[in-house]
Amino acid sequence: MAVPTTKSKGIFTAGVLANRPACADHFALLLRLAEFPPTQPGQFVNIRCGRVEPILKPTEFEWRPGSLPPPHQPETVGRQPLLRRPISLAGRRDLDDGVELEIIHRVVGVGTAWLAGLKAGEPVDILGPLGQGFRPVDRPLAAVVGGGSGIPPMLYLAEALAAAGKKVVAFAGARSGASLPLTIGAHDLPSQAGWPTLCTAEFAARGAATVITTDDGSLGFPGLVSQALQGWIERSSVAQGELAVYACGPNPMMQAVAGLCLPAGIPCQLSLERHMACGLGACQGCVCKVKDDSPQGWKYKLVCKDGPVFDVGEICW
Amino acid sequence: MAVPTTKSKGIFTAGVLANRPACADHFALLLRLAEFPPTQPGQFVNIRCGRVEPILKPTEFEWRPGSLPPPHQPETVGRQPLLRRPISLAGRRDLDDGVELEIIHRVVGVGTAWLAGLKAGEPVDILGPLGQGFRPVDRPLAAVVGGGSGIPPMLYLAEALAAAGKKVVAFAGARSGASLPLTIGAHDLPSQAGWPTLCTAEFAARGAATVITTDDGSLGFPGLVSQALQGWIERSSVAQGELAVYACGPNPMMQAVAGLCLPAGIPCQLSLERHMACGLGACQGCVCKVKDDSPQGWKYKLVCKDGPVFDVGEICW
Amino acid sequence: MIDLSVDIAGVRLANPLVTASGTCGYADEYADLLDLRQLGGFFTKSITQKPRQGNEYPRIVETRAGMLNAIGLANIGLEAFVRDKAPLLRQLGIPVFVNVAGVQIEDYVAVAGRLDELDAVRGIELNISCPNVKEGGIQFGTDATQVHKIVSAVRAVCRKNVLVVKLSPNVTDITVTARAAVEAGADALSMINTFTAMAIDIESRRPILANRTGGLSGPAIRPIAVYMVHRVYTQVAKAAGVPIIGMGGIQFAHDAIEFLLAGATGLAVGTALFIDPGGVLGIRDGIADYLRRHGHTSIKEIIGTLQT
Amino acid sequence: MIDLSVDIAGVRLANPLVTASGTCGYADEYADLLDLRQLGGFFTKSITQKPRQGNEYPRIVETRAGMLNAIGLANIGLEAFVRDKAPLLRQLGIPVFVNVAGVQIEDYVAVAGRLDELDAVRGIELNISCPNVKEGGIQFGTDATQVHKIVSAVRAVCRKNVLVVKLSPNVTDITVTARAAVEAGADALSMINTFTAMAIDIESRRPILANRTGGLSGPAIRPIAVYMVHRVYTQVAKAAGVPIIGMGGIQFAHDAIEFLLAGATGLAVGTALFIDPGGVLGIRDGIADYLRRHGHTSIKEIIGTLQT
Ligand SMILES: Cc1cc2nc3c(=O)[nH]c(=O)nc-3n(C[C@H](O)[C@H](O)[C@H](O)COP(=O)(O)OP(=O)(O)OC[C@H]3O[C@@H](n4cnc5c(N)ncnc54)[C@H](O)[C@@H]3O)c2cc1C
Ligand SMILES: Cc1cc2nc3c(=O)[nH]c(=O)nc-3n(C[C@H](O)[C@H](O)[C@H](O)COP(=O)(O)OP(=O)(O)OC[C@H]3O[C@@H](n4cnc5c(N)ncnc54)[C@H](O)[C@@H]3O)c2cc1C
Ligand SMILES: Cc1cc2nc3c(=O)[nH]c(=O)nc-3n(C[C@H](O)[C@H](O)[C@H](O)COP(=O)(O)O)c2cc1C
Ligand SMILES: Cc1cc2nc3c(=O)[nH]c(=O)nc-3n(C[C@H](O)[C@H](O)[C@H](O)COP(=O)(O)O)c2cc1C
Ligand code: FES
Ligand code: FES
Repeated sequence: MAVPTTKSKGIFTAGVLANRPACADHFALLLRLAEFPPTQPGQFVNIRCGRVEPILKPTEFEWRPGSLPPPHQPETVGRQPLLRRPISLAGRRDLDDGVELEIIHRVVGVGTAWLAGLKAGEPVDILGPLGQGFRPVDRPLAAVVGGGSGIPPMLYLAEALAAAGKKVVAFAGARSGASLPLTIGAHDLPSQAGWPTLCTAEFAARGAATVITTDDGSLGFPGLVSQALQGWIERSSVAQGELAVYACGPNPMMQAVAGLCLPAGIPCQLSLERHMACGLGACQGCVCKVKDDSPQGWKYKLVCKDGPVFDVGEICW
Repeated sequence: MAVPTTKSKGIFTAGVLANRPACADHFALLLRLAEFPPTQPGQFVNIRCGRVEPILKPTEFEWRPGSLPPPHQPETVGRQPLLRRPISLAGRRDLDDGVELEIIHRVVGVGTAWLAGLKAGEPVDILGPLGQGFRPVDRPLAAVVGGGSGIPPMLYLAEALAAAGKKVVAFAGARSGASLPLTIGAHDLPSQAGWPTLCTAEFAARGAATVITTDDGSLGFPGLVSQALQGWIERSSVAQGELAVYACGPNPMMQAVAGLCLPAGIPCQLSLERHMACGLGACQGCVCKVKDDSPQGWKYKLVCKDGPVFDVGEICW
Repeated sequence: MIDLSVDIAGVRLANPLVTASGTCGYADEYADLLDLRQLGGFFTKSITQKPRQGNEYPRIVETRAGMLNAIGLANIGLEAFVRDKAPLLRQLGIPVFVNVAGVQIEDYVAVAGRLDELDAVRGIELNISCPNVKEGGIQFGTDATQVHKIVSAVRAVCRKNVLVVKLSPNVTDITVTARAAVEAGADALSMINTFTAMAIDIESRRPILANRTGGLSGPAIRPIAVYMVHRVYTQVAKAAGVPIIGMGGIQFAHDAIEFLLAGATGLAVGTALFIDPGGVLGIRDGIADYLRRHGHTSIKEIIGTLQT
Repeated sequence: MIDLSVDIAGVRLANPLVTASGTCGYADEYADLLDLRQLGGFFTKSITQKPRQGNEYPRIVETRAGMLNAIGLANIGLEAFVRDKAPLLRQLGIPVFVNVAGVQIEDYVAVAGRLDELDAVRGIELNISCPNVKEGGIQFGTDATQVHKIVSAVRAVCRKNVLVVKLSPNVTDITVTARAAVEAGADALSMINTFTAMAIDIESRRPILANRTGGLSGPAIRPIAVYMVHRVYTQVAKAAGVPIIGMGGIQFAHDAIEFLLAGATGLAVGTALFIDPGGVLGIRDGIADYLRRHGHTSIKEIIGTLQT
């Protein structure tokens, strides 16, 4: 076990152990650190997507001062992008001499493109862990529901829930089979009817069967991940009193999941996304509305600090 | 021979063939292009020191629009630095199926640090060739004088002069032996007395003997390169009527060289440096004063377009 | 086919892209790198009545995502322009706008009047916003009364030429100067010129630029420029039917589209020309792609369509 | 030993580095990442008389080398501040300045008056330059008469507290508002607040920020901020003996030194805190290195020493 840090969060320079495409549009990045504070599934790190490099000292001239044009400003070092990028933890492994963190991200812009270009051995500056993760509920059965780049945190969560003795079923949805960041067909094949099978290496390794859904029907159940979840709840012998649902993905998916769980009284936690500047609760940039008994019926909470995981009952969509 | 381009300059994507440290603070970068317009020693290229990458298209969402926060601006792609960086050609080789260009640069800031990090196979966006190079003078003997990062263009010039049948002697000065971008001791050792020897692989390969000078005396002649030049002119049997001098380096060095050549009537061309924005003569950023018969006695010329090489008699220091 | 053409007060540009004054000289410098005939129009470097040698070196310095320039209106002067450059510009075959600067109103009037006689010139751009000269320039552009005065005076001598007035962003409320320009007869507005700014050499403890201050341009200023264009469009230009030529940090098609949506009819590219001269045609093509993707057939369908 | 301490109108800061209002909350958020006790002082997020929930989401967007924010002065309000935050801030052991905002002059006066009673507070920073609220904010900060009025009114209730007035850069001539603030009794000036700006989502054709416009901060604006600090220092503050707290894009020691040379006594770091919270101490150390390298023993030896 690595020496635990005493602080709950910090800035760390991680080394890249491996960086591989996880599918047509996701990359899986394995990072190695000497130490990292304790983490919970659902928490995230804020990554500086730019070279970790020392700021250049003012140039020493070869010849007497004034002989060259006056110096440019050495800090035209424009790291790209300027702000950090929040990415959920997809897994963590504590070793004798350090910590391994996994993140899986979809390449959508400058920051994630930079991450995708990282090579083994290169340094990455990460700030974290941040936010409030999932809070395991006292139910023996857990459905972890991920849509697109909402799938990665579900890997970490499935592992933790399984380790806590829960039975875990994973629901993973994507636009098409090619953009699903999971390894298919390890032990079994996805069910077109939406039944859990040991079809993904990642969830199987964490002891969870998986339902795959795709919008275009190219893999698994054709349709939305929330539809598959609903079908499974309705048609299986799941006792609703035994089930808890944890979800992360695009808003419409999470709204559908909420629409399922709320009326049925199924405990449900959802992980939200917002554009963030600080990730620390300082800038007030990442607000979401939560229910409140003020006259207006809602107040703002901060996704970076109070979330990203919220209880289904709190959220005002 | 590569198919010659019809334009005198253009923007080209070169591939990196090799990138090696040439000394403690210079890197030598060998670039490969399918074609490149004809060049002269003293000309330069303007390099975009940042990734050559397609601009990201607006993200296509996995789920229906509006489900994610509105897109960031995809072109937060802040290439670093913003403007191109001018670097002289240190050599050129025309092959059957393309062109090889060499540049040697001193790492002093963001742009050159980026160049130093290039790996074989990576693309580089270069604009050129730019400027007016050295104009060979009808004298049988040529002294090519380079200080620090002014040495590289002298390699290209020495080769061209030797090919034109001139006898070439190179003078290369640096702060110390460690920061001299040349390979020492190939055939001979540098003379502490300031005499030309076949001591550098690079100039020797171009048929030129070299005098090395260092400010700290750690290699060759202890002192300034202009002092060594003066000593050589005075003490050798050089007929001044046979000699032409070509120099590039820090201003004080070039002023000293000018101070030697002007009174002695030795033809002399100097390559100047200026901060540049366009490199094309459009922005008017890179002015230098040249003599003129207007009442004020000078006018501005553009280093990027009218230079960087100027005749010693023109320049107002 | 996507129709990219726009109309600047009666002058038809085949597409909205033009050069920002001062960044493309008098057109010859880019010949090998950019086919200028493919632009919508050409805006020259500022011309003054007499030649100006401009400020001392250094005149430019890079900053984060931007640059400062203090060229000081270096230019060949009216007569050399008329003699040497105008004939070449005429051959470009695209509308040419000559940027006019001066120290006193009379200078502007003299230059504008002479340019009105030239067939080669379709319009003038009144530079009342240069931050890099001691007199004239910006002082005209930050005070509405001055703006009205100078625009009226120049208006009187622009019989044939379209009169574009270039606004300074160094003001509390740019709609005030915009309105003054429009009321005094401006046919179009171009905006924005650069922000007065400074970079310091901390080793020598002197400003880097010989002129001490310079004008900030480039991607760094784009969000301010987009805001100002949108404000002037909605509060002044739209109602007056006066087109805006937007600029300030345009580097990619995305940037250009922001300006179009905000209300710009023309789009000038300055600093980005130095980095990728041909990129301006990429911007043009990117706009066409965008229009196609969104089912438009004409660029006019999106100008000023920002929903707020 | 290098003496980094500076004096802001009688309040001694152990070093010039302070937090820029609104970027460091009320101090608790950064606890694990930055030892705030090592800063020269702490500037809180704006406080208004009543709590404000602020603007709708999205509130921030990144631009080239900068960001826009339109938080809308979200804050817990005066009473919650006094009750919950002031005691904690007191324990910081460094001078605390509370940023005060409001809609009418009376709001400012009420908040400032109450804060004057608190031991935890050493000074207030008058935010008359917030571009992100419909009323109040920037409208006070761009008109010299208004500035004089509000500063005078607040001055009257600042008996114990130092009065810092935060200037808006969205003006034609910042020395005019600076002078008005000084004449009305400001003890110090802080500058600059953000530039009003806009970023557009070209797919939905709406402004990205829910508030439509936001304030541009970060490295992009630094050259303008340095220029404005230098102008106010040389034309107003130096003669009046009023210190300036400089800000706008400070990210590295180099930036900070530019501001010091330009005339800033204090240095606030905002946007860069988000990227590298601990970096502010690196800036402090970098300044000390610079002073050592140049043979100085006190930071005061370089403030305002730019040679022009
Ligand atoms: C708590 C949290 C956890 C996240 N976990 C993951 C994860 O595990 N895997 C993953 O692939 N992505 C995750 N994201 C989303 C990720 O942060 C964004 O995709 C990333 O910031 C985009 O950066 P960029 O520079 O590549 O794109 P940009 O160029 O900045 O923008 C491109 C696109 O990404 C969207 N985007 C940008 N920033 C955010 C943001 N902060 N939140 C949501 N969308 C954004 C924009 O709307 C735009 O459509 C998470 C976001 C949050 C808030
Ligand atoms: C025509 C020409 C040919 C050149 N050839 C070579 C060459 O062959 N090898 C080589 O090592 N260097 C050469 N230079 C200098 C080279 O352009 C600069 O070192 C380079 O631009 C620095 O960029 P940067 O981003 O690394 O440094 P920055 O971070 O921009 O600045 C760091 C230092 O470099 C100096 N510098 C920056 N730009 C220039 C510039 N345009 N001219 C002079 N100094 C500058 C600054 O004053 C400062 O001291 C040449 C310059 C010119 C004008
Ligand atoms: C080097 C340089 C020189 C300029 N010269 C002029 C000029 O002579 N007249 C003028 O009106 N604007 C001049 N400008 C301002 C530009 O035309 C334009 O308004 C400004 O740069 C913003 O656009 P950009 O960000 O695309 O560069 C100049 C800008 C630069 C960078
Ligand atoms: C997210 C954010 C919130 C801000 N909130 C406030 C505020 O409440 N009151 C205020 O006076 N300034 C506020 N500012 C402005 C900063 O204090 C500072 O003036 C500005 O950001 C420039 O500094 P910078 O470039 O270092 O960020 C805010 C800035 C940011 C980025
Ligand atoms: S991102 Fe700054 S408060 Fe949440
Ligand atoms: S660098 Fe633009 S004119 Fe020389």
